[in-house]
Amino acid sequence: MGLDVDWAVRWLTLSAQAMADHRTELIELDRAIGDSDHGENMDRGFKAVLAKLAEAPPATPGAALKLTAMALMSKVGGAAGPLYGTAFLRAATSLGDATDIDPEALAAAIQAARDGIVARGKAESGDKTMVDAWTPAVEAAAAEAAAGNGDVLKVLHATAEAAEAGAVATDPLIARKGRASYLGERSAGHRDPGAVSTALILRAAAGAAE
Amino acid sequence: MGLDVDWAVRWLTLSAQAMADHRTELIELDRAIGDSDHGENMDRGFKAVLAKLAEAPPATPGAALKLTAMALMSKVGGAAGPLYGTAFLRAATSLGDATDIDPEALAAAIQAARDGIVARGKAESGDKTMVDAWTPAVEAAAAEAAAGNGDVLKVLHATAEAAEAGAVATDPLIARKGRASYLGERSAGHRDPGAVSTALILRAAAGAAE
Amino acid sequence: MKKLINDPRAVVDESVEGFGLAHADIVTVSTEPKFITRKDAPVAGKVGLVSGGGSGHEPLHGGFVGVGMLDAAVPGAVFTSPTPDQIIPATLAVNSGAGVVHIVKNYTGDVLNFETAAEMAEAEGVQVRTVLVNDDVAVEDSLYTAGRRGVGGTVLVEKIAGAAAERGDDLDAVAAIGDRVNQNVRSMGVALSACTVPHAGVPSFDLDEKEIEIGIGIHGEPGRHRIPMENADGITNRLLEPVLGDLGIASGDKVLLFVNGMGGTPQSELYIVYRRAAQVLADKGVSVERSLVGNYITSLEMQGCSITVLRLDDELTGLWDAPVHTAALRWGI
Amino acid sequence: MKKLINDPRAVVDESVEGFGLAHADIVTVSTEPKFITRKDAPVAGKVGLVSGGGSGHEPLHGGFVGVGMLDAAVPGAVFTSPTPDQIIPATLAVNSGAGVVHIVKNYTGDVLNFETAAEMAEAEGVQVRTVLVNDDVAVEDSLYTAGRRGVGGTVLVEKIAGAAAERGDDLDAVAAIGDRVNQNVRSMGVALSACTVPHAGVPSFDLDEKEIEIGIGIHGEPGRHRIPMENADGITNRLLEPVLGDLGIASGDKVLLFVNGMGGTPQSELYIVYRRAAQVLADKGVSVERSLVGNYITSLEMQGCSITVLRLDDELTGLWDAPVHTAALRWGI
Ligand SMILES: Nc1ncnc2c1ncn2[C@@H]1O[C@H](COP(=O)(O)OP(=O)(O)O)[C@@H](O)[C@H]1O
Ligand SMILES: Nc1ncnc2c1ncn2[C@@H]1O[C@H](COP(=O)(O)OP(=O)(O)O)[C@@H](O)[C@H]1O
Ligand SMILES: [Mg+2]
Ligand SMILES: [Mg+2]
Ligand SMILES: [Mg+2]
Ligand SMILES: [Mg+2]
Repeated sequence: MGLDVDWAVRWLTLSAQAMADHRTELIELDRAIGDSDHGENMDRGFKAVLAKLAEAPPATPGAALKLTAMALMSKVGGAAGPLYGTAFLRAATSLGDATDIDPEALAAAIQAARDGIVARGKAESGDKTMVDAWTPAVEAAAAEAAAGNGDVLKVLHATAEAAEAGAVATDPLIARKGRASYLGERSAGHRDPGAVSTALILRAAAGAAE
Repeated sequence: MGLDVDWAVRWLTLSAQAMADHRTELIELDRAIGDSDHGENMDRGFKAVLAKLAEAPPATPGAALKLTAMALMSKVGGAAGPLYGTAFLRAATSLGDATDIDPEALAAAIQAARDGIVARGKAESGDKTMVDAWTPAVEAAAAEAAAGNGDVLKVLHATAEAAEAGAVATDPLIARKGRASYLGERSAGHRDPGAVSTALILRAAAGAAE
Repeated sequence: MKKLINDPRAVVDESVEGFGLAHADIVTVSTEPKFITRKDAPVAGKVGLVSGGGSGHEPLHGGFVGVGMLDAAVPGAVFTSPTPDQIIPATLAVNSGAGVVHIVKNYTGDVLNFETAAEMAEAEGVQVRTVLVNDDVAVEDSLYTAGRRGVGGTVLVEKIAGAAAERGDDLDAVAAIGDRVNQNVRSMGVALSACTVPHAGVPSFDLDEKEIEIGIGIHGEPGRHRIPMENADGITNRLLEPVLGDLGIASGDKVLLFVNGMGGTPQSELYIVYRRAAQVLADKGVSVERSLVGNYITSLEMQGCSITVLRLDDELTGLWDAPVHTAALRWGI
Repeated sequence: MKKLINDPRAVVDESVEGFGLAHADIVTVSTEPKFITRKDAPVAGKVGLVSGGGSGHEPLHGGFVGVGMLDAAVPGAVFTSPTPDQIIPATLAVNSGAGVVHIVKNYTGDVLNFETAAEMAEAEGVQVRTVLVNDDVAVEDSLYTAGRRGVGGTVLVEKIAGAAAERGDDLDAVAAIGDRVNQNVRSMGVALSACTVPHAGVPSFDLDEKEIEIGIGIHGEPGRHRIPMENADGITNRLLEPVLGDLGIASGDKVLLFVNGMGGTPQSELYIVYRRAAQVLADKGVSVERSLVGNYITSLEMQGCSITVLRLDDELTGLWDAPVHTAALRWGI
């Protein structure tokens, strides 16, 4: 069994919940190497997603992600707004009109999301950004999908775990993109807030499928 | 033996010393019910007095007090500047050209000083101002002088003690003049800084005669 | 105490020197004794306007020296009124023969020092009139106080009397306009934090995280009472009500609304206060004809604000609108 | 956290509303989506100027909307760049057909959001040029950073490009003037204390009584390094030297010297910094032709300052002097 629009709505709802629950933690992470707003921005953005979902329930997972892209783009602001906006838009395009997502389509959508972020933000792996959570997630999803057992839940779990590990792995890095790069070496020893929000969102995707 | 110009110069020097030593205490008192500057103002003013004394040593006690009046008037500012300026000017006028001051002349000069302060500042006894130190000092000086034993040191000691007691007695009062009056009932429970500086100056007068 | 200063005792000297360098097109600075005059002073035939007071309230008064406002400003030590030996030469320097108006905030020190200076300037042949500003409704004006303090209204008195002098009013007329502004203006302030006088080195009062001081002046002195922290709308109501009550503002009145920052409050917060004050006035049917929002009369880095309301008539409005060219207030030129 | 606010999440809405009420003679405020336009926008035949960024830097940018400067300002949440759905309608609203220049401070968020907006506005038929401001010498401009930040220089770019647009320069010419200012301006800042973002509720960094942050930006972020507290002259030297070095300022150069307060520093201290900076420049044979001192680009209530130096030529000086009528900068009108 694949992932349908109900999963997508559950995913976005759980993501919104995660942003609200981790708002302070994300602000605190951003305070250390940025400007103390990432938690507020993401919370505001996903609250707007919920409002849009309630206003006009989407018919397909792709439609749900497109609506999410638009809401994030218009409500988050900062660096994260356009980056997540592009990510969800590219994922939505990748899914097209499908009503039921299999492991391959899922892995392709995750890759499209990551590629969108890189296209917009020009960050490479190791620059201490959300890309450092997305890239291992893309790889894990691809590997799980290639294993060919057809289990989307397994793909989602592998993705979430990889993103979480990727976020943790940003700790020692010196930032080379985004606001943390202004700090130079002082950015080492702190976790990147965008990588953490990415892990939270991908964990919510797995939670929604359980 | 009366008081001569050397006594006057010693008095002003000791007063300057007292203002420097008690600068922080006077600032702290003024912080509680005023604007934290009384110690700084008096210290600055008496430093200017010392400079003037060094520049052109006065010939009589009256000349020393007149020079003091001018220096305080032009360097202290605030309420205390004109009030102490007037006090020393009136005392100087009262002493005239005398080179040697007896108890009666001393008591008269102290009274002239107090009357000058009242004429300028319009404060009455009990208004929680420097007048509450000066008035008991005037009375003590008059009483000691009237006793007729001719001892200026006794007059000075009585004066200083009365001023000190007067300063302490301002503690429970509610201010009705000066900056502390803006505080209304909140001014009670604090000692008036100007009454304390008055007591210090009058104590220095006694010290200079010992 | 962390401040951008060198020696705590050189703060006024160095700051005024920097001010003179930055605004050499508008002002001239005399250093010994210290006062600031309009570059083209004395202006022939014009009544001179002199104000002054303790430093630490910048841009008041030096920032208001220039065409259409003050002819001279006399800065004292921080929070300490200046001395006659500064005020007298400043008065003489701006006297063109038409006389000089002293604008004095009602504090014992300012009153006594300006009084002495006025006497001595008169003795030197200058006609002097004094406008006493006492607009602070936080202080009861009674026999049992030194009377109301001069606070935010001072800025408006200086601007409007300055415009009257600039258009050529004579000495009594300029003083009368100043008095009229004073009679029609009231203010009240709040502190969220204290300030630190450089020579004192410690905050001027202690306030905890949940308290504010209502009815403060501009010298870092504590206010009339201390209350638990409230939101901006609540605080605005508290400040505005006694101001309007005391002025007797009624529906149909026209006013100038001035929200002043105490030095350490962001402009964005001042506009939140302005918003509420404007709402209250609109609800009462009062027309806000002119506005001023910003740090104009401050207490060093204190956090907080004051609200000032001036009842306008056509003449006062016209004088407010008249051109002014000073470091801190400029329009029409 | 004690602030003159109601709801931390309503700070920008209420503050912009108050700003609109106080300056209704100069600006119009759109609330949904939020942006501020010059009252008479679009001005026929004139190139439109739009800037924007996170809030918390007031008076930037809203305070610079008006004749001779910006046509529109787009405020984001506190320290968060605005979104395309605000920037696009602001761009359309000020386009008279002559095209629109976006003045963008170089932060990833601002760049990405303005980039998207520019693309979409172009799709709606508006010609858009972007002037990127990146004057902060505290940040190395290298492959390993997001590049230099836009800080104090932004104010000067907005004023001078605004004057070019007002005199009738075409789209490319206005953008070229903006770029020229950016190429000739450098800044560096210091924080004596952190600021508190309302929605965060805690100071943006922790600094003890004896430390200062050198090389801060304007978002309450920590600086490049932390050093023990120094006096004003020492700090001024530290900020000015890299600014002058990077600009290659030499004897005989003419400059504009801008000492900017971060929001919580008294004006008197800014003038102490100005004094020292002016001395250093005089010693180097550099002529300070124009000055600006005050809170123009701030970080809420942060204590500290930045120093900005712009190399002037006759054209830039003339454009600086051209009339401007905004809430925060006004002369000649
Ligand atoms: N160029 C970039 N590419 C990818 N991600 C980036 C880039 N710049 C910033 N980010 C991400 O954005 C996060 C910060 O988002 P946020 O705090 O909301 O925006 P801002 O930095 O504008 O305040 C960072 O933690 C980082 O993960
Ligand atoms: N009207 C007055 N009459 C007599 N003494 C006064 C009067 N007003 C103030 N004072 C005295 O002046 C003192 C304050 O002096 P100071 O702090 O130097 O001046 P300021 O109040 O202007 O800051 C008070 O403590 C009080 O003793
Ligand atoms: Mg951030
Ligand atoms: Mg005092
Ligand atoms: Mg004082
Ligand atoms: Mg941000």
